Amino acid sequence: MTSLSSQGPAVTPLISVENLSKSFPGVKALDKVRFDLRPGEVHALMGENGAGKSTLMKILAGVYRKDSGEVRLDGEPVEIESPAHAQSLAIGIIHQELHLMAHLTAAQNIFLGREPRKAAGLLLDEDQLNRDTQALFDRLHLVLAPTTPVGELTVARQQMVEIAKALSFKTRVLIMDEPTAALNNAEIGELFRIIRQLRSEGVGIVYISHKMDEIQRIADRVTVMRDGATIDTVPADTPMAQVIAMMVGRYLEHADKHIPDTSANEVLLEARGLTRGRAIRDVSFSVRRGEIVGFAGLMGAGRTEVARAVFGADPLDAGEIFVRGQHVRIRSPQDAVRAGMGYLSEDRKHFGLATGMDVESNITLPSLKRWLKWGMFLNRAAIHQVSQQMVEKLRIKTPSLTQTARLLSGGNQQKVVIAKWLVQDCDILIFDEPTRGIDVGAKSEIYKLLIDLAAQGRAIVVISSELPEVLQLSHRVLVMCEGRITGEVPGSEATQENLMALATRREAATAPVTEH
Amino acid sequence: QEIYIPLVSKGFQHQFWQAVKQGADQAGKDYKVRVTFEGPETEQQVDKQIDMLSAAMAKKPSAIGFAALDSKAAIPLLRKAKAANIPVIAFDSGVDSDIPVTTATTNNLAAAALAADKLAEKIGGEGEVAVIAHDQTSRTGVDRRDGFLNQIKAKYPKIKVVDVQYGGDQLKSAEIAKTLVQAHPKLKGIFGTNEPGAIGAGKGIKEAKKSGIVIIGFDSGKAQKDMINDGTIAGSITQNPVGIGYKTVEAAVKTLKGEKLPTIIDTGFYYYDKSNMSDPQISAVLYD
Amino acid sequence: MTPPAKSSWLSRLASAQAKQKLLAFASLIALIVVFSVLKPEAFMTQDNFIGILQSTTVIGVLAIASTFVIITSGIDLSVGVLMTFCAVMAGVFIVNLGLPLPLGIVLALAMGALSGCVSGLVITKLKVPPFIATLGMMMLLKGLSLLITQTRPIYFSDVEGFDQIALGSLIGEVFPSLPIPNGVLIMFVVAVVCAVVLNKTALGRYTFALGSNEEAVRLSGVNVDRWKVIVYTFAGTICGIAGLLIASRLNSAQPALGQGYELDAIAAVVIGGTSLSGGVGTILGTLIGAFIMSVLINGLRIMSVAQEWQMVLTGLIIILAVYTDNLRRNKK
Amino acid sequence: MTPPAKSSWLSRLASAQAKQKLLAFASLIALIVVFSVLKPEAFMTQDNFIGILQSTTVIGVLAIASTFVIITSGIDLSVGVLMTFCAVMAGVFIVNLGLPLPLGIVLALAMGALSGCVSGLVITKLKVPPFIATLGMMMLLKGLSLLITQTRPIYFSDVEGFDQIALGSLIGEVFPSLPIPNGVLIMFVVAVVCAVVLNKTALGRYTFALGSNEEAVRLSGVNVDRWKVIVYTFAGTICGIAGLLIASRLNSAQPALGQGYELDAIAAVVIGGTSLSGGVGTILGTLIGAFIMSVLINGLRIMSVAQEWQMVLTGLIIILAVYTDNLRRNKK
Ligand SMILES: Nc1ncnc2c1ncn2[C@@H]1O[C@H](COP(=O)(O)OP(=O)(O)OP(=O)(O)O)[C@@H](O)[C@H]1O
Ligand SMILES: Nc1ncnc2c1ncn2[C@@H]1O[C@H](COP(=O)(O)OP(=O)(O)OP(=O)(O)O)[C@@H](O)[C@H]1O
Ligand SMILES: O[C@@H]1[C@@H](O)[C@H](O)OC[C@H]1O
Ligand SMILES: [Mg+2]
Ligand SMILES: [Mg+2]
Repeated sequence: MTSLSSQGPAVTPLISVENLSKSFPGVKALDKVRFDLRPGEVHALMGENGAGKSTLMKILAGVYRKDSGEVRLDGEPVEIESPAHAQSLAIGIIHQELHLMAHLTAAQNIFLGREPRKAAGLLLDEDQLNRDTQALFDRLHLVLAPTTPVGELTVARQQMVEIAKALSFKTRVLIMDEPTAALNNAEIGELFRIIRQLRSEGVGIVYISHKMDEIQRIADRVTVMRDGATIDTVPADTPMAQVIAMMVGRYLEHADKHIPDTSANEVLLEARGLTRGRAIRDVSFSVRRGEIVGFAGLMGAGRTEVARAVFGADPLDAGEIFVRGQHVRIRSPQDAVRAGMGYLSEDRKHFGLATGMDVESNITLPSLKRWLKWGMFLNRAAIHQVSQQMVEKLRIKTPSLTQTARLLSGGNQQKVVIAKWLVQDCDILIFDEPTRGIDVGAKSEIYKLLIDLAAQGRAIVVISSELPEVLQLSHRVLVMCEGRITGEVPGSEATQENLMALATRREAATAPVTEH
Repeated sequence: QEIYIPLVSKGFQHQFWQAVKQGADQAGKDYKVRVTFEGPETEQQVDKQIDMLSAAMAKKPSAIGFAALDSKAAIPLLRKAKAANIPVIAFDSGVDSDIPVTTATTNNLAAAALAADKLAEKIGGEGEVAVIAHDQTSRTGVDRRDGFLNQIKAKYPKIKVVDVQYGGDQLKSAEIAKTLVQAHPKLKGIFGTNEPGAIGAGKGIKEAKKSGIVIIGFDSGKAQKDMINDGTIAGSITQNPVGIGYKTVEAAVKTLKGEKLPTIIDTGFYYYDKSNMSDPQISAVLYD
Repeated sequence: MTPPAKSSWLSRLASAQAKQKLLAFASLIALIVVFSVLKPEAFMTQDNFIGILQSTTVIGVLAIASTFVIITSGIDLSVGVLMTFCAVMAGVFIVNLGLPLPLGIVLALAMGALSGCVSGLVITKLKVPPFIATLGMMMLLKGLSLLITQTRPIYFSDVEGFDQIALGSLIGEVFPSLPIPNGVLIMFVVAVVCAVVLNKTALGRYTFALGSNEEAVRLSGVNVDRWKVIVYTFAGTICGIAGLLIASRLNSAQPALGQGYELDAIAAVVIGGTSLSGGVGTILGTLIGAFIMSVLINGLRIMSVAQEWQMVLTGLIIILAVYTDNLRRNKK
Repeated sequence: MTPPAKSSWLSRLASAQAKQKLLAFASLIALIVVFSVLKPEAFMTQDNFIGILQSTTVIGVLAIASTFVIITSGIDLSVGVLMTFCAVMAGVFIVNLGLPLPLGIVLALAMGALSGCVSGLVITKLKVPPFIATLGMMMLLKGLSLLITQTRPIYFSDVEGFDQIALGSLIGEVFPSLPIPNGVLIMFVVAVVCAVVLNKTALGRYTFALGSNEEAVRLSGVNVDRWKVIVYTFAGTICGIAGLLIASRLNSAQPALGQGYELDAIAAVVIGGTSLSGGVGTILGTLIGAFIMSVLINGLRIMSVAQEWQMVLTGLIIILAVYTDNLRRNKK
């Protein structure tokens, strides 16, 4: 393969790193990494979960300090000391995890630390702040009131606020760590339009994503990392299969989609007439044993709300839930788990992981009762054993079973959350964005896992904003728009086009369709 | 119309104050007047006491009984009372003002001096002693501490006060007593300036299994009387709290009737020990 | 996707937050009505109302100081003792050293600022959690107050006009029928100034931001430590004002007073709708909370309820007040 | 990347957590050494050591109770007063109602459990934050204790053997040269049992989980409310044990005592390395924290340091202890 890093044109990189190393307790996150970013390029950074991408970027953004090695800005060595320092060097970053102040408005979040003032600088000029923000949103084609508290926004819209915030700075280096993980296609298109514009203005952009198609659409060069080290830097038109091989150290096979006939199977989960305010409006659906039902829709369509309501995490105004044909009253997640359900939340940091606890405690949390002696004492050996099995089965990258979950990389955290429901061994599994932030290798493992789980006779609901994912997994696809189910498509007939059409079928356009 | 006399005291949780209340209630019954009794939770809360006084005045009382936590802080309110023709009877601790018609109180300086004399007598006029006082700032705490210290200084040059510590509750006083005997192996006596201080001293000495330490206490209460009976505490000074309460209400009633009263009603204090506890005169001023 | 809502003055008034405040106010009114009905002749008098206002001043001002700290999701257990320390220092400057009154006042407030600043530094630089940092400060300042005064009160009797700070009545001079003491006036002025600071200045903005997500603030390039120190310094200064108020009211600095007041202040703040987990709070709410507490206690005293029962009822009402506040919030 | 480390007994001993505990222990030893050097003849005696052990019992047991609550990221301000309430109830059952001693003890502990349970229910069902719920409970229980006793102590003088609970010495009977009081023994037994509960049982696991991420625990199908109530109930029961210890030691139930003890208990817990933000903590650490506090106070008293200075120093040491604890943690 051709290596670009040594032969590129003789422009001075905006930013370059040489022999950069960084260790955390028990983990060598970066090992003599090299990387460079030129003005006016989009440089994709790729690698498996835990490869060290975010760590590298956090060093450039002043969040972490490097252990050794050199960072150069315009060819001059720099020591980036703090986020404020990075900002002053015109380095901006969109972090992988959301870092927003929930109680503050979108405008207040975006301009924190740079508020326009009035009255000789004594008072804040809130009107000016909102005008500036509105202008920014207009530029980004983002329909959002600047005065909305961000705590009231969905994850996707919060992500948009983060992006808007990074773009509100005059930056020369812009780092985007999985900016599209929560976005839908339209928004991704909008983001790419902005990226291209910035690129033409000479901004250098580091782009991290696990979505292969995006890399091909937007990147100029690709640097691949594995296990904390740089593997190589290649042009973006390098065949993806080859890039993936560099990432995971082997070639991946693509599983063919096979849709089993489940029409005669027992209905495991059925929801009838679920309603809550305007978020969920008369939603009915059913899932059979062995079936994978995909939920597609645009951001805010109400899929997460349906999942949470079915699982008892939020109350319903109306509607009934049947499990194995039996009417069940589900008033809390506890009821749901007792009825044999498991729910993987789309927001692992807040709802999925006990971040301060270790890996094995997380994995055995829902099923803890099974690991007790005399109904009271923890059976350590059994807990170790089952956790170890899961770590191996899902290839969770962790120094030990007693590593604190917070210290794992994002993707590995997600695997831990999946593991806990696998251990619980439920019949009905609801996965909300199960591969959010997960690398290609792990993604295909998770797909295989879901298919296996279905084949073993479980009923599976997959909510995903990535249409290819929905298409690849679902035996049947339900599409939601504005809290209603707007259509149902058999897996064999589903295409990006017909799903998108249903996903945008707003109430005004047609009468509610319920064709299932 | 009913005669109403609220007593705003310095506290209500100690047995001492409960005894004052008992005396006041008794007088209320005898003179057919309505009496209420309240005080802040700790003897530091000067401002809360003033709020209580102010609420008491809002109830348009016929007279007020007042035991001041601070001798000056309440004066503006007392002026108001005077302007509204509400007579004020001070009790336990006086006010630096001529507004109160009279003050029913113990002379704490003198009482503590008596404690010093008794302690000196029991240890033979020489050696190391210590004080467990109830707190640093309350009038009675300060007077008793200083009354004791002054008397020792003035009359007993061979007695050395090695430490003054402040107890607060019984448990803390007991811990202090234990460390006192650790730190001062030659310690011969302890003066506990109020009920928790005295009982705590007794407890601490008992737990430390030290013999030969003379404790002089203050106030009364069942535990203290028991300790005097079993010899843990040599003897104590008691005031006449029931008398203080009674005299306060009585003075109020008399004032309302237009009678003249002396500026101080000295309710007295007494030294008591195993030998005289059952004397009628003494047992009348002791309480459980 | 919802269109950007234009927030008019009217819709803002009807907003959930405003409604909540109105309802908290309603609880206060309810309490007043109950006591007025039960004991009109004593409760409903002008004197008693002024007494209630007066008795709210110190806790009210302390609660305002605490509001800032609590919105950052911190806590300040030292406020009561810090108030005393400032009163003591006022005594040292004005009485012992004989400095002119205005200078003494400024210096006393500066001591409050300094102590707050020390708390802030301990929290940010030594990374000691606020609960412990301010618990330590509480003990330290209490000891210092007793040491400095040699455990004796300092009297301001000879300082011309000192007691007028809290007890005089500028309003009464203009409207003789409305003898509202200056202390009350000062509390309201402090409240207005603090409300402006909280809602219209950078300090206020960062106060909310810190309580909402400190890491996000840091990643925004804001100097988190500095602003936190400023918040505690500001709160310390406000405690200094409380110190002057209580010193003036008692015409003396009482060195042993103050401990325990922090709990009343925190209770007032939380009853007023400020969340202990940070990010949410208003000064108006805090004032209402402080009044709920003082009306309750005054009313129970006026009704001659036994003190033991007063404690039991206060405990219950604190829980209930916060509970109904939750109810409202969840209904929004 | 590193392979999953097999955690051997040895590597576990050398683990960061263990090191931290060893170091906290080192601070304790350092304190002891300092006082031993400064005042050997008084400090270094067996009597004084037993005195220190004895003086740690009540706060130690309360701190153990608080540890559970704090690990859930809650707080319990009522522990001191709850202790008193249980002592009072023991008096009611044993002295006033004349029930047999063992039954009286069980009932008193049950009252502790009940009160803890009420706090837990207020927190979970009424959604009142722990700080306020337990502040309310503190006032309520204080009032109740005074009401029930009519503000008079209840004496156990006539109850055969009651004072032996804390003051007798089973150990001393076997080894006459080691007259360690039963109260100390009880504290250590409570500590061992609680350490087992915290580390080896479902209750302990959920205690940590609640403090780590309550919402994630709820979405794991765990009945969060129930476990939280259980934690507060358990802590309440432990406070009941402290109540029996103090009642036995004073041979009486003192209804007005107890407030303020909660702060000492919380300080001990935090000095011992438990985090106020939840999810982290050990019983051994808490015990060490409690001993640091009591050795400090004992030492200062032995040295006849004026109490004002004791306050100042205690404040400083609390801050320093938590600071050095942070240092260690960050160095790991
Ligand atoms: N603060 C930390 N403490 C300890 N270990 C950490 C910390 N941050 C990251 N790590 C570890 O460093 C390694 C690199 O993590 P990093 O977040 O950089 O991965 P990544 O490439 O961004 O992965 P992902 O695609 O999953 O986001 C991982 O093994 C992770 O567990
Ligand atoms: N523009 C918006 N502003 C605020 N809240 C919104 C907005 N859009 C949607 N929501 C909220 O989100 C709810 C539905 O979001 P939900 O998370 O269930 O959608 P989803 O289909 O799962 O999409 P996502 O991909 O964002 O998870 C809506 O009912 C509404 O309460
Ligand atoms: O005067 C009172 C005293 O006699 C009692 O012992 O304790 C409280 C004191 O204020
Ligand atoms: Mg990452
Ligand atoms: Mg969703």
